[in-house]
Amino acid sequence: MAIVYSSLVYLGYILIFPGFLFCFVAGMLITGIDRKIVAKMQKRVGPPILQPMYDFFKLMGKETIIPAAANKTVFLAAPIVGLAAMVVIQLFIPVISTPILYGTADLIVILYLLLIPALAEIYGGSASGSPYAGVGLSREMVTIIACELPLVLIFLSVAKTVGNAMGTGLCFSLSDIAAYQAANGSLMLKASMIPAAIAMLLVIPGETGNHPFDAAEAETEICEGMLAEYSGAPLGIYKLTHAIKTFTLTALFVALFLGGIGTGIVLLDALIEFAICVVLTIIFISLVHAVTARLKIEQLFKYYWTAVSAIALISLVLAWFGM
Amino acid sequence: MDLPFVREAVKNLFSRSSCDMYPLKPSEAAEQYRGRIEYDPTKCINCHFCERVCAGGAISVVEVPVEEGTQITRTFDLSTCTFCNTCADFCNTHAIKLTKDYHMIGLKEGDLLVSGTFVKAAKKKPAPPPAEAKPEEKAAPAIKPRDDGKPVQDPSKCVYCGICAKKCLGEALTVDRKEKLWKLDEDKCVSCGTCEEVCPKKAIIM
Amino acid sequence: MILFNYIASFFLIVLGFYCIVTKYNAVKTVIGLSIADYGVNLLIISIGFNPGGTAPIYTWGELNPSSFFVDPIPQALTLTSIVIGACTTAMSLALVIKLKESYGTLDTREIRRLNG
Amino acid sequence: MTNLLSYTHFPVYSIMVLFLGAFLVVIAGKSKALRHIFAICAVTASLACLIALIKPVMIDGEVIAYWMGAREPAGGYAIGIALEVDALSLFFGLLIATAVFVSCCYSITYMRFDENVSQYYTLFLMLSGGVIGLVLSGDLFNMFIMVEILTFAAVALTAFRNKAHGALEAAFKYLVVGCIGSTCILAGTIMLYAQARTLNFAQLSAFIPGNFNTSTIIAFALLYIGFSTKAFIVPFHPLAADAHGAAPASISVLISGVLTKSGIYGIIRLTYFLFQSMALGKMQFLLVFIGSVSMFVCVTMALAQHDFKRLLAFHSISQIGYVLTACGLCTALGISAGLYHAMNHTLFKGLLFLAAGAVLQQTGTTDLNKLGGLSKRMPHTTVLFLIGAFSISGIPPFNGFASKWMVYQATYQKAVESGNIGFLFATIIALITSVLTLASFVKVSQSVFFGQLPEEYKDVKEVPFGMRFAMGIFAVLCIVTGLFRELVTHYLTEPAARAVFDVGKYINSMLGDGYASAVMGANAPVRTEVVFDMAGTWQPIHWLLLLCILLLAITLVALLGRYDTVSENKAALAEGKFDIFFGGEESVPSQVGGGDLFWGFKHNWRHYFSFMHDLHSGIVNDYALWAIVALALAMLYMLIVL
Amino acid sequence: MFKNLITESTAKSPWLFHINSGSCNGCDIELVAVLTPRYDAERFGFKLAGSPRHADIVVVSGPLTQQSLPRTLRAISQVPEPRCIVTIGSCPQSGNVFKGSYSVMAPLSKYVHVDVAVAGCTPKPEAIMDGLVQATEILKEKRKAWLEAKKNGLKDGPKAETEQEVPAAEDVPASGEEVQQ
Repeated sequence: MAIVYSSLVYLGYILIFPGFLFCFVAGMLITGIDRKIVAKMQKRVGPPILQPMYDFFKLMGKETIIPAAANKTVFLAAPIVGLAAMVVIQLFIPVISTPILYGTADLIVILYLLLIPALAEIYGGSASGSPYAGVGLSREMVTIIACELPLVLIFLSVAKTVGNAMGTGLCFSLSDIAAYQAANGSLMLKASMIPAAIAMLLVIPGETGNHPFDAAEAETEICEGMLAEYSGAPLGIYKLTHAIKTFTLTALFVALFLGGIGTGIVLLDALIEFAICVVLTIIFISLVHAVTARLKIEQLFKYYWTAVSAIALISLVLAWFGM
Repeated sequence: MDLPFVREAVKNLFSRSSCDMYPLKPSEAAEQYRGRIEYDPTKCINCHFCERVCAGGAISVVEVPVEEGTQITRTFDLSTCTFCNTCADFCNTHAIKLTKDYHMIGLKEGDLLVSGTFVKAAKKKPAPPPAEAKPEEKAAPAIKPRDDGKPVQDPSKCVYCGICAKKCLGEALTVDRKEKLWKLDEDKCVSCGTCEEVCPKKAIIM
Repeated sequence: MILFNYIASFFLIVLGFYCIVTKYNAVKTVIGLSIADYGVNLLIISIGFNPGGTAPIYTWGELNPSSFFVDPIPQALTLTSIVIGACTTAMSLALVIKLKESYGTLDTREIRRLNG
Repeated sequence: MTNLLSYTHFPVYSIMVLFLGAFLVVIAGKSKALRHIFAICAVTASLACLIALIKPVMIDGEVIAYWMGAREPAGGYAIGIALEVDALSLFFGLLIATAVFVSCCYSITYMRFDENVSQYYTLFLMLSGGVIGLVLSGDLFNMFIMVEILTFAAVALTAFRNKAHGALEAAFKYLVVGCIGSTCILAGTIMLYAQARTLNFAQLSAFIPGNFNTSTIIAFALLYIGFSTKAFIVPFHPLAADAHGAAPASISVLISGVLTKSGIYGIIRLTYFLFQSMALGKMQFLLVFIGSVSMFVCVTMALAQHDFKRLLAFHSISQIGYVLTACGLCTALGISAGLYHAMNHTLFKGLLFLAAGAVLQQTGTTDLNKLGGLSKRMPHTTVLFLIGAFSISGIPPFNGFASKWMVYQATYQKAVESGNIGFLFATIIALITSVLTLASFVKVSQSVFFGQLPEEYKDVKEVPFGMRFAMGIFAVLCIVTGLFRELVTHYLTEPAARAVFDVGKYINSMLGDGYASAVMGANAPVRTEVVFDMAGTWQPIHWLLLLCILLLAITLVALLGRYDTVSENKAALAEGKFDIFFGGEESVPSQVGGGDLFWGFKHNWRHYFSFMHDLHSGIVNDYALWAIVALALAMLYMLIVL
Repeated sequence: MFKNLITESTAKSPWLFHINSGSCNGCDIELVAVLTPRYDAERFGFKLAGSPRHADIVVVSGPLTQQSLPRTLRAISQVPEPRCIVTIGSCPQSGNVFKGSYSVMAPLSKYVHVDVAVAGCTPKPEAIMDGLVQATEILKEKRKAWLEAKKNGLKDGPKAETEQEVPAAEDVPASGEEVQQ
């Protein structure tokens, strides 16, 4: 009996709470708020908050055209794998300070899991065989490389700081980080962590491919880049993955740097976390979206590998010398 | 990466949007906006000028002989019209007017056609104009306008400058300054009234 | 006397490497290789030398504690090393012939289709 | 010696079977079937012998010492030539035997178009016999002989298709620098013999740590350079790139999967056993530095390549960089991670080279700019290639990730323990290299398998089943070793790591108990316990379970939109409904691939790329110069350090 | 359960794909003006899509010159099924002042069934917005018609109007070869 119960709870975790349903709603709301705020900043009225939901369900009803030159199986399977991996990442991230799936993955696994949704889009685009997709995926790959260095430095510095405090000198597992923060205050307050937090906030728009860094999906230049040949349900799933990614990355930031403010009750924590994520998106994604122009791909790369990496490196060096 | 518009963006965030909510609050077009064509068939004298001047060829006329004259239906095809207002300028009887209504959405075939029909009374063959009205007949006390609306010249005022001939679109007038000759060709004349208007000496009466 | 052997073998090895590096003709590279190989062979032989020892050939009867031989193992190693040197030279000369056939030249500066 | 079937004889059987097979293949002469049977039987027999050895050596931890010709050591002095099989050499032996077995199955169908294939099989079996001999031998000069065998066989096999583009040139360069390496090994062996008057590994490792003097240190430098030529580490990596570019695919599997491992094995034996000097910080720094440099240089070179197999060659050297960095850490976790990555490397690199061979055979070219869209004509090869590509770039469920994850842990833990920031840079370089590997394999999959199919490859057919079966074996192994990380580490890599840290047992089992403590006295190698706790947690099985459940859920969501509204009614084809959107134009075939990908990255690093391009000039003399300069530097470094 | 939700949201998130077949850019500026803060079509979910595969409403402007006609038709055919075609300005409906020129193949309705025609030589942004809102209604009708047809058996729903009523467009010049005058 216990097995059945625990597997039901396990299934509940996956499909309902921090899993698919919660991500769907949270992701859609955050993207809706993001679009509304960007519109407001341009003195426009902007779409209703539930606009991403309408977009998603409209796309569900549309016809899915598969180009003759496309490789059908990869073309249709890629979005599903991308979305599944995205939700899996969301499961591994502790809700502020209570880890949901204990002991399955750690920081490095998260770093590599973040690649899968981007890879799903890349292989979807390349399977469609369109030259726009080719250019799009080349830019997407360069964006991934660009965002990798700062993320690596941030994760290493977080691991080192928590490791120092925990005595083992190194701690990658997310649940220990969450436990540490629950015990003695969120990491954001430590001196060595502030540059890492700033770097992480600068990386989020790049990682999710939002406006100033969306050379990969530039609808004006290369007709939506990798998604040029997608229509109907697969396109809807890609848009959903993009929405959930915004939520997941901000949730990751909250889990890594603001762990201390958890109250212990999981549902309440989830609301607090969602609120913080909305605030972070407004400041670091919408404001940046409304204010900047799209960067060329090599400017994006140079920006990430020099400016943001330098900030992250400061925190790594500080963490290294035991601050 | 300097972010020049941050202050402005944040200010906008908390100020009212500059959108004037079109479908909820109707918005009027500007004063002399050239929108949907309004055609008043009663005023129309079927002078065909509007067709000739229309750049886009948007105006088409169907003339059906009916017992008391010809039934003329003139249709303005808004989907070809460039709304340049030339036809309204040329229409002397001001039958065509471009209104301020900009709402011109065509869903079915006929939505964008504005048409009007009127019956033009058949022309009774008037007695031939007194042919003897020679140029040298001077002392006619008051030149009375002819009944069929064609122009009549008042030799006393006329200086034979030839402007009326130049302006006449139908080339119905021939004027010779030396022999002081002013001749009207009845069937070419459509009695549009341009010569009367343009004559500097007001020597033409209709 | 032994010291001279070591200096000679060192000198041979360095000469071989010098020839490989500086000469741009494929055949000369092969010659350089074999010179370096001969240097090492000389080194192996001169290591096994015990002053005053005789050649390590004996019949079962003569073997008595007082007989004093030169160390036999390096000699065996030298044999194999010479055989290997010969094979290397044979193989590389075969390759050089084929290279001349297909590239038309022996100048190693021309033989560089695979680069970058 | 009475019972010929007891497992103590298996090491010799596994080597001799292969050489016997090489001989029989020549006798088989004309008949193809006989030749294939001999080859397959020899390879399977050798693999079987090694698998049979797992029980005694790996699980029970016994070290088999096998004296050729039953010449037991007399009076503590080794006379005969010995084969020594401990967990480390068996680990490498198993690895090599599997790679050889799969490559042999592959080459049966792969070489069906070539003529004089019997010479191919002789060389093939000689090469595999040589490598297994090298790994199992306990005698230094015996190792040198085996190194010579496999160098000759590899050079001959590289030039096997001498009309291929650059095959002869690659073989010549490989031979020249290979012989420089062999000469160094020979000189090193002899200088050790001059000091210790013995060639036996155990006796040497008992003798040398006691008395370091200039000649043993120079011998160490010579042997180190000799083995790194065989492992194609940084100063010698253009050899591998040229050799793979021209060699047939089944031979590239051997060169990249097997020869590099033999080089790594040599270096591990040299540094951990013969000279036991890895405890010194400076020595660890040398190996980790060389490893990181080769990691980064080769991955950036791979990004700039236009040829499929040359790109794979550069990747195999960058993965060897990973292995060397991990093994150079001298921590239990490091060695275990390094060996695990070496095994994974053989598996996924073999798979990728076989896929490249399949593409080469069907389309006749491996130029990334000309190929495209092959996934529609060769679906199985594409799936197998993708498994290989995902595992090399370290995508979670596959085996590349499991070992890279351990490598990062090892390097970062070492950095924390030793407080030396150098190892931290190794971790950062390792992580960045992993992303660049992913980038170059996205480039390959876009320019070869996806994108648009050019005209001339319209009627390309799928590869015959034999080749796909071989690739399938590698693919299955890639997935299995990725998923069951604990099993692999428990049964394979940890015993090997224990063997590396237990030199005393290695010596005693060869020359009788108590020998090591008797001879070395003070600095007898103490047996360090192999226990390491992971700083992070990673259970692939849970992860996979999660992914599958979510895949089901999301397919339900997708069906909500009824994917069946997929309208593929080809009738509307005339209108261009199913053509690619070209801004309205007729869809002209235009493949985006090969050179014009990742402009952003290459533009920012253009000075670096042009410098590296000129550095690899392709002239034999330059490569030889690098080899000799590396030798001189190594000698200088060793003299200062040791 | 989702069926009417999908039908509702079809009208609520129409994505536009703009094709300029030789227009004087007057209508193009007006179309973009619709998206500016003053008129803000995004309130109704309008968004310019980059590729025809993403579009619901195809907005055509310009008199369909001879070079751009085949390309426009191909782009329109690449739009997935419940789609609407809206023409802006009088050029696509009749060729405006350029009628009769050798290179103008004007009324788009000769080749494709036009759902909404917004008249005006540069129609006012409000007019365009009305037209587009009208188009979203038609989208919903098309989706409903498509569901009915699907319910009573037609495999792929009703043959889209575009194929039914279009007279055999025999004088569509195959792309590339010149139109004999």
